[in-house]
Amino acid sequence: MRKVHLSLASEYDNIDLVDSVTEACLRFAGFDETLTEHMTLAIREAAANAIKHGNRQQPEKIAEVVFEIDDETITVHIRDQGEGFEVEEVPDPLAPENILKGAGRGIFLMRQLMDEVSFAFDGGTHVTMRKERPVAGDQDEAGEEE
Amino acid sequence: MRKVHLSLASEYDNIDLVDSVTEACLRFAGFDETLTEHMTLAIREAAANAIKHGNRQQPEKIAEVVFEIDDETITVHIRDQGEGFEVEEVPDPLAPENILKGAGRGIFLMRQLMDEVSFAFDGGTHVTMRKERPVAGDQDEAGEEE
Amino acid sequence: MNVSTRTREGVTVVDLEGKITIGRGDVALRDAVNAAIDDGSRAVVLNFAKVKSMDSSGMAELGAAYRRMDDLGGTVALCSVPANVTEILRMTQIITVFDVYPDEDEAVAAMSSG
Amino acid sequence: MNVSTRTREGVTVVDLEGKITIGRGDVALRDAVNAAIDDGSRAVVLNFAKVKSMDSSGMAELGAAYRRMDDLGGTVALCSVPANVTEILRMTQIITVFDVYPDEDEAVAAMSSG
Ligand SMILES: Nc1ncnc2c1ncn2[C@@H]1O[C@H](COP(=O)(O)OP(=O)(O)O)[C@@H](O)[C@H]1O
Ligand SMILES: Nc1ncnc2c1ncn2[C@@H]1O[C@H](COP(=O)(O)OP(=O)(O)O)[C@@H](O)[C@H]1O
Repeated sequence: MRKVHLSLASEYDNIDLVDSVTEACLRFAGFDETLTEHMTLAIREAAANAIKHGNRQQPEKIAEVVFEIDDETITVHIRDQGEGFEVEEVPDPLAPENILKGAGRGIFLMRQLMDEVSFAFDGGTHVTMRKERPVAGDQDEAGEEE
Repeated sequence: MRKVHLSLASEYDNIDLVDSVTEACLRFAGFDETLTEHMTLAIREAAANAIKHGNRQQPEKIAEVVFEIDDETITVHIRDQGEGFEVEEVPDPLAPENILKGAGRGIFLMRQLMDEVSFAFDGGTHVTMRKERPVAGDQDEAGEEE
Repeated sequence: MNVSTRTREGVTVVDLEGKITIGRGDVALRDAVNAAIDDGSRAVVLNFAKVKSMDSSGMAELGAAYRRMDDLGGTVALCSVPANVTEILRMTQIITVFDVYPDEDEAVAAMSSG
Repeated sequence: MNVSTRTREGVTVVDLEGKITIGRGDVALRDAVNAAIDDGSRAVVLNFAKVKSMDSSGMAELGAAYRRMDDLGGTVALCSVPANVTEILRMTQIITVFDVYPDEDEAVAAMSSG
């Protein structure tokens, strides 16, 4: 059992801490540089949404990021204390009229960069992401290098 | 508010995750490389004691490491589910007869490398360490570099 | 994130360095492009050589910069985009609207003559 | 942690690389010194050039190695210890019991003639 649980005031600067801790967890879990960069982006997008859209940057509201590192999988939970939203209504960022706009790109990136992404709403938005860890032989080495 | 809470099965390999997450937190908090290395060692010593002496490497027992990063201070809590010990009875590792032995060196290093170290016992050992963060100007930059 | 602006042969070159991400990098990018526009520039090259990473907020600012300049009849182009950043910009397809040059010299040559 | 062992002019050189820390590095150090002793070596140089860090378990093994060899009338010395590791070894004073050489050549020269 390995769990890393961040609880953060809803300030953008704290996303740098999410980035750093994400990189630490992913290197330990044996992900290579490219995968680490991609997954760090996916997790940052969810954390940014929690702080921006969910908690509306109210610093007394807490954004949480939880890493569960099992032997085969890493699961990441991102939670806020906001009002939730309709995932189905998020625009398609690849539609020609949206390419130059912002909306939908964050969730699109999460889905592109992780194996599995799901949304739930329980007193706030709860995003769950999963990614399979690289095979065992590599993991130990990478963990040890750290 | 910034809190990073690790919950770990009592296996030595998990100390590498403690190291990585510690480095992530300390860089975010603006500590330079030397201070980061020193504090990482102090925290590793406490985590190793929690796993070895406290939880006796029983993987179902959980070792916890919690970082609280305030604007001025970083506080680290290390907790285990063991039987505790008498801090006063730990031998002095600098006594000539102890220089080549093991005992006492971990706690000695914690005290040398952190500003403040205290021990409490509440259903296990609870080590609390504190260190002042570098001045504000440097912090932001270092946090952003990450 | 550090941003600095130079002029070469009538082309505004904006050097971006670090993370173009929510809260700081995206704002710095917006401010730099807006300042160039306010100074009358209608040809801006964003030099990505030292960009480490970019998130959706950075990309949103990139799109907004393009649109603002386009409305004024000007151009925003990119140069020296690192492979990892190119990959993300391709994923979201935002890169397709920009002229992308392999290096700054080519960008400036193309835009100053254009 | 990687450990490998060579012989130079009758001196056993143990190259240590990585973290000499609880659970792996400390065990690897112990095994390497014990193997050298079992092979009949009475002069071991631990080459620290590539050691990244060390914790109290690593230092405990260092002390144990010294004692075991000392009981047999042999010597364990250190060479090429990086500044950051030297600092920690000084803090706990364990470094005071060892001969410490700036580089491997000096260590081998001193120990093969001794
Ligand atoms: N945690 C959240 N709480 C509330 N609304 C959210 C949350 N995450 C996403 N959203 C909504 O979904 C939309 C799309 O999110 P995203 O794809 O990340 O793009 P962007 O954040 O750039 O708008 C947001 O504009 C917002 O309306
Ligand atoms: N978390 C703990 N639970 C139980 N005993 C502990 C704990 N931490 C330290 N101790 C006791 O204190 C002693 C000294 O610890 P330390 O200075 O770290 O040296 P070492 O771990 O090398 O013995 C240990 O040998 C052990 O008896």
